[in-house]
Amino acid sequence: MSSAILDVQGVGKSFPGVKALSNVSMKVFPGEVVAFVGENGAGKSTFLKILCGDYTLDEGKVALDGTEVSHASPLEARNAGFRLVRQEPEIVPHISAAENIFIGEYPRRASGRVDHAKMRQITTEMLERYGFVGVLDIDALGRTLSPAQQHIVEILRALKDGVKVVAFDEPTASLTTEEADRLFALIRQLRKEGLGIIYVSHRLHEVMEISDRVVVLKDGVQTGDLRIEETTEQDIVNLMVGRELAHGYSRDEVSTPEVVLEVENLSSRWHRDISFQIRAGEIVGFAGLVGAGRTELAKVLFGEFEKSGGTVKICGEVKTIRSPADAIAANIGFAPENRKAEGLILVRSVIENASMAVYSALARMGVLRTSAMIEKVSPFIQKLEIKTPSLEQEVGKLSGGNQQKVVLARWLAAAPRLLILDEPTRAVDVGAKAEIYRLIDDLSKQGLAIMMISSEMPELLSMSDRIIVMRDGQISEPIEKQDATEEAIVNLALGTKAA
Amino acid sequence: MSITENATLQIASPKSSALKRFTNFVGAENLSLIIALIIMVALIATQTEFFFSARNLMNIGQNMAVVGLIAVGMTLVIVSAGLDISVGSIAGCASVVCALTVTQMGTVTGGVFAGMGIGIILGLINATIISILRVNPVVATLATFSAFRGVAFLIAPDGRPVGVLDPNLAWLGSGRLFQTESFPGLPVAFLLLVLVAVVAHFVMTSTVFGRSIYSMGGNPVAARLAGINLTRMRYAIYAVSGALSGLAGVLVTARTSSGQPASGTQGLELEAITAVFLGGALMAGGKGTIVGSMLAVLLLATLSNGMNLLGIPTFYQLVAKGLLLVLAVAIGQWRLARSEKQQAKLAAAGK
Amino acid sequence: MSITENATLQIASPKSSALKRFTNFVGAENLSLIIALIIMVALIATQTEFFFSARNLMNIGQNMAVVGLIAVGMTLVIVSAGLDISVGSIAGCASVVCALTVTQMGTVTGGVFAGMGIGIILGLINATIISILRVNPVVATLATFSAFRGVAFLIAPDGRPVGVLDPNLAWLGSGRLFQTESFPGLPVAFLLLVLVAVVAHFVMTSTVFGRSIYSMGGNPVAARLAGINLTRMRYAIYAVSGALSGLAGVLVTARTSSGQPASGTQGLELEAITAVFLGGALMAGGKGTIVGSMLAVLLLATLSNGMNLLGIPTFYQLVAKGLLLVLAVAIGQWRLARSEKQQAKLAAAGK
Amino acid sequence: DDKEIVAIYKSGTQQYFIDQGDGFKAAAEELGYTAKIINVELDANLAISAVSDAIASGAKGIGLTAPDQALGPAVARSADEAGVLLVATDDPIMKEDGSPVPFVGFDGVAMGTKVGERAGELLKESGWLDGARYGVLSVEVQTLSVCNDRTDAAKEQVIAAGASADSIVQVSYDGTADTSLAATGPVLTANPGVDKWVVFACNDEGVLGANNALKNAGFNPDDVIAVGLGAYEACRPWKEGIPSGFKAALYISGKDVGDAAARTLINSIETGEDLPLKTVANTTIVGPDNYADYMSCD
Ligand SMILES: Nc1ncnc2c1ncn2[C@@H]1O[C@H](COP(=O)(O)OP(=O)(O)OP(=O)(O)O)[C@@H](O)[C@H]1O
Ligand SMILES: Nc1ncnc2c1ncn2[C@@H]1O[C@H](COP(=O)(O)OP(=O)(O)OP(=O)(O)O)[C@@H](O)[C@H]1O
Ligand SMILES: O[C@@H]1[C@@H](O)[C@@H](O)CO[C@H]1O
Ligand SMILES: [Mg+2]
Ligand SMILES: [Mg+2]
Repeated sequence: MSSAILDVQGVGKSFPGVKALSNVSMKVFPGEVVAFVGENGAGKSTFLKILCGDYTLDEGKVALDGTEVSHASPLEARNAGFRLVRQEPEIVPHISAAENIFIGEYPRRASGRVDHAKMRQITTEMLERYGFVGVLDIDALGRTLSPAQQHIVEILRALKDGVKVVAFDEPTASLTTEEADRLFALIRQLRKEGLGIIYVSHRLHEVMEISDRVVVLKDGVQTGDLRIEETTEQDIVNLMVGRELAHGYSRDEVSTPEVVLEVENLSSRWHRDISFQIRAGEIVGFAGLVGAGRTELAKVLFGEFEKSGGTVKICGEVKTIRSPADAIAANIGFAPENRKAEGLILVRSVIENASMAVYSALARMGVLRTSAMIEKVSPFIQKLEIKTPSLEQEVGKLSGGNQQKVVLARWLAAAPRLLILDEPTRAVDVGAKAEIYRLIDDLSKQGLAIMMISSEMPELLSMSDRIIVMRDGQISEPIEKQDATEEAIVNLALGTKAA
Repeated sequence: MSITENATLQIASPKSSALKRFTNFVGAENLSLIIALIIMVALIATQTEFFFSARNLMNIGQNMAVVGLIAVGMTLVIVSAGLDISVGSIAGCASVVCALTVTQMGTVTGGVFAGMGIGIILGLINATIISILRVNPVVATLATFSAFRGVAFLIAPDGRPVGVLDPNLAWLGSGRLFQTESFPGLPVAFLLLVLVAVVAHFVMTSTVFGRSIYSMGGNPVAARLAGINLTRMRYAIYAVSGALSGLAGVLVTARTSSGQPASGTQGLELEAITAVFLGGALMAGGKGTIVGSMLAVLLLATLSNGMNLLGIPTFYQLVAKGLLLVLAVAIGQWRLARSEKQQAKLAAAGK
Repeated sequence: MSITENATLQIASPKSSALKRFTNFVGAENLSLIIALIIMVALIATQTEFFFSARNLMNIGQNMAVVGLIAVGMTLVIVSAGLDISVGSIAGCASVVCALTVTQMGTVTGGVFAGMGIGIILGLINATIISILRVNPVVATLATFSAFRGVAFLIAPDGRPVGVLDPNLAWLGSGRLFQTESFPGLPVAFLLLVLVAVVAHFVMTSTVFGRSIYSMGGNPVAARLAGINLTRMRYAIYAVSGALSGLAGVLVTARTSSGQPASGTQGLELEAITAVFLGGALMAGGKGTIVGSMLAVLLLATLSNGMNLLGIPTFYQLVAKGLLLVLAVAIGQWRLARSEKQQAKLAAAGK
Repeated sequence: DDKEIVAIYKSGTQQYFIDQGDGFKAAAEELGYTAKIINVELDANLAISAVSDAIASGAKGIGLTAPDQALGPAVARSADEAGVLLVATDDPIMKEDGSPVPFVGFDGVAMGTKVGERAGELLKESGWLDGARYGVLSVEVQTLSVCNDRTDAAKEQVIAAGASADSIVQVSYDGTADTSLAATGPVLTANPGVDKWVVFACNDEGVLGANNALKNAGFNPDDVIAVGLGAYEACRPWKEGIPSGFKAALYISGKDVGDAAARTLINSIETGEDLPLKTVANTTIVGPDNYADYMSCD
């Protein structure tokens, strides 16, 4: 076997109040996919950010292709051949997708001018080469890109010339199954091209499917480095969490006859003639491909987007909902999928972010006591095991998964009649996922109606009482739990006839 | 292990030391302002024995009232990720309106309310331009900065300052309370500022309205999706800024015994904006405190007082002010970097 | 709208009509400025026959040069998500330095370079305070706004304006080129602005430096991770802003035949900032064009010229300026909302 | 139309210049001309623009109070080139060759001299010179050369009247009452030995602010000899009969200066005669007893 393309020795890193990594060592060989797993806040992103020169390491050393790199700056790391596809894509809003891919390294003409034509040409070639044809309009402005499209931009940015090792930080979190499959094909292609690949994910079945080796982190400490053939998902979970976890989640049906949400002939810029109901205690799953319009439907119901026709009834009463404030007044809650842009106030504290939606409920004559806020939300923060040095910590400084949990804590604490969850477990680790399912289940038992949009098939299948599939702004007939299979859903989503 | 327990522990422990409680109240970030203030006061006091005279301290308090009131409102605006460049012009309008009300109707209370009232109206106009016409706050208030100044002159008969010699009004600007033989008393204008600042501090830290300002400033989309009505918030915030600018205008009238359409209310916007940013607010919004802004106002007022005490010529005053601003923020940055490094080291050592 | 789109659009459809190409060049968002300009010109021209006289048009060109130069630099700064409040004070220093160089060494070229040189040095000081001391751009340049003004007075002997009667220097400020019997010629100062603006437009749209400014302003993290050295960028950007403010100061000296420490360079910061935001830039950075800023400068210069021609009293001028600002931006927003609605309708009609 | 003249003022929002503009307009209209007023708010660069705008608008004559006397050559050149008549009002300016631009008004040095003379007289009369602990507050806009002219001249006169140079304390403000008030306070604190003050400034606003600071510091009006410059603030307590520090003020009739400037310009336009080099307008030192003879107070 050839020598390691990436060799990390004894890396350590601390933040105020947190020792994020201690003495982590790993190697990646050319043509190898190494998975990197661990609970939320275990230190995965920190490790990758050190490799790409974003953070400086406190101790240890890193060698790429046999030469030690100081990783003093992102530029050095890039030039040395290390590339990171970040958990949260960093997109420049007012320039084109193509330009977003080339920032920092524009192709130039002899005159020194930026060669826009060449940039578009290379982009188009890369889209073809990596199988993204038709998914990305290369002239669209950065700010108009969907999460999936943003991810593609990040990927292409990483794969531009000189790449030796590429790390994917939870790349499938914002992708549907179909998109994910495409990504796996890409990773296999890169493996064939002899790159070293690091793959971070909470989806252990993906890890089993795609990787050659798996490195496990727990609280910043390495707890395992195993060949994939020699391990099982359960082994990995043990190393991550330090205990056994029940596999999957099953819930009893609790729905009652009381209809909480009744949508009749709803249409909008994205939707045509949508009608469905959700009863108290019922969880209705929404499946579909990217662009099917699920998120938009949630936002129309929540008053963030305008509807052009139809009625919405909450508990039998017709509600005019023109803004999120109206929706909340009508007892609707909505945890959005894009936590950074829509969910969180990154510069504010955990406690503020978690209690934002219940401010009015907690206040007496407009006055809000911190103690009341803590009392209300800290149970959820504890149940969700949100890892933070204190309740006053800025949410932006938490790990990705913990940020997601803060958004959930907010809406779990609010306990509205109808709760809309858009990709609730995105980027959440296996242990916490089970906990989130239990909390959602509890809420439904308390009589909440839950609309759960998810691209994770197992989650949809195990949690939903009924599943509605969306395609092109329209919905399918609900599939009852007992009839729901992965195949049936995929067929409806793609518009192919069920067998 | 979930670290959450520490957090609850922290908040649960009520027996923190007085020093710690002070630091908490002031906010770690603002300590650098206090350090800068102490250094500066030490420098001034070694040069002149008069600095610490009761009269001089009262003087500082009195002189900071006008900018201070505006800086309170500006804090709300900037935390909400807005900006209000029209504050000085609003003060100008209010100064004239107050003077006209007092001279023509003979009522000082009426004058105060009229001044604040016009401030609120102009603030609501700002909010309307921003919300309804969707003009960004900088352009909107640059526009009204100009327009309201024009209006101030148009309200004043022939565009002239309106003299008011009412002693009750003058008391507001230069009166003292609790005056005794040995104690020169506390300036009314200063007490007014303290009162307003305390209320604003309470509002910002402990009310739904205040907390929502932080939310909307930090991420307007997330705030809206959490049920905050951004338009209504904006109306309220700019109305508060307008009311306080109006009150500042009333004080200008009281201090100068004339309604000043422009003189005396010019340049207030830059002064207040300086104070709020110096006090730790972020340009992007979501951060900033009343305590920080007030410390910054105090710092600036003390600097200017000290330099006048020492008879430093204007040109050097300008340079010194620039140096102080840089110094105060740089100390803060340096402390922040150092404390983060230390805390990280502690964490590395295993706390 | 970002020029990238225009650039790509141009590449995509080379056979677009002249009108379309014009729209592309100007940028859809800036059309509203042109509409506002046309409305305003129409209003003025019906009131006075002098507006369209060659002399008056030249006049407008000449009068916009000082603010225009500063607005070019400010565009770079604001697009990079910074702010430079010290521009007027830099111009003041440069004006004095230029005047002293010309009077004492007798060299006009030397004076121009000395003015720009001091501008660059002061710009680099701004960048250092922002990058090394980590002071946010608003506070940093509010500080140097004060400090540099002080320095300007300290450089000037006795703090007084320095007279310079050099005809070559005067030519820069009020000379004409291509003058004929029937044509009054093009003002040198205006041509200088056009030259600078064209170069800056090219830099912003077609060079790595310019494109990197959009990246760092739009998303500093993305830019840094892509290997853009933000510190070095900041030095370059503030140096350019300093150099152009310096050149503006030189023009002030040339126009007024005196080195002006403050009067003549005061208030330029607000005027330039107004122009850049009116030209479509975002407070958050990442957006803004030279074309937009220059249109805005033209709009403001035309307004002020027109009102002077018509003899509109100051007070009304202030109000009119405010209204124009709101109107110009509101037209843009209204057009944007309308076009978005239309697109939505199209999308709804059939994907 | 052909019959137009323009006045450009350095600080057109100040009451004094509002008056001047009114005088200028009234005289022009009386003589069948139209007049326009342009304010340049202490900005030398804008002043240059304003002059060229005025020329472009077809004006036949321009009256200018320059924000800065150094502007003289530049302004005179443009006016000459365009064949437009130019008079300097209030602050004299020179052409490139050093010859004066025709002037209407009362120049800064002369104003300061009159203020200083009157302050000196009052100081002598007060008897403070015989051993009282007095001081002189010179409230200055140090960044404006035209203001320095006034306060420098006033200081000279007060010294000539017998005040010691040590007794003079400089206070810097920006031309507004509020900054004068804020800046004077600490100066009083820093001079605790002084119990009587003579005050003058660049304008009435400056004196007003200092008076308020003195009042705040507990000084009795009898212990203050303040001489205003402009008289528009000074006259207010006089009119109300309220005791104040203002003992006298230099009244410069803005109206008269404006009126004279317009008449001089129009006369030369009509007759083609040269402008008179110097037209001195009505200025006089007034006090509580006689101000009403010269001015209305509002
Ligand atoms: N900039 C920062 N400042 C302070 N603490 C930080 C910062 N970045 C990360 N941390 C802390 O370091 C720890 C490790 O975080 P990291 O983001 O590496 O976790 P992760 O393994 O990627 O988790 P996830 O699966 O949730 O993304 C967490 O406790 C986090 O709060
Ligand atoms: N064909 C497409 N390919 C990629 N993105 C698309 C496409 N069509 C629309 N989009 C954008 O993708 C984003 C996600 O689409 P949408 O929210 O409608 O899908 P969804 O069903 O909620 O899927 P998910 O949330 O799982 O991505 C939207 O912002 C939309 O503008
Ligand atoms: O500016 C001054 C004004 O304040 C008045 O005092 C008269 O002269 C003017 O030049
Ligand atoms: Mg992570
Ligand atoms: Mg979605």
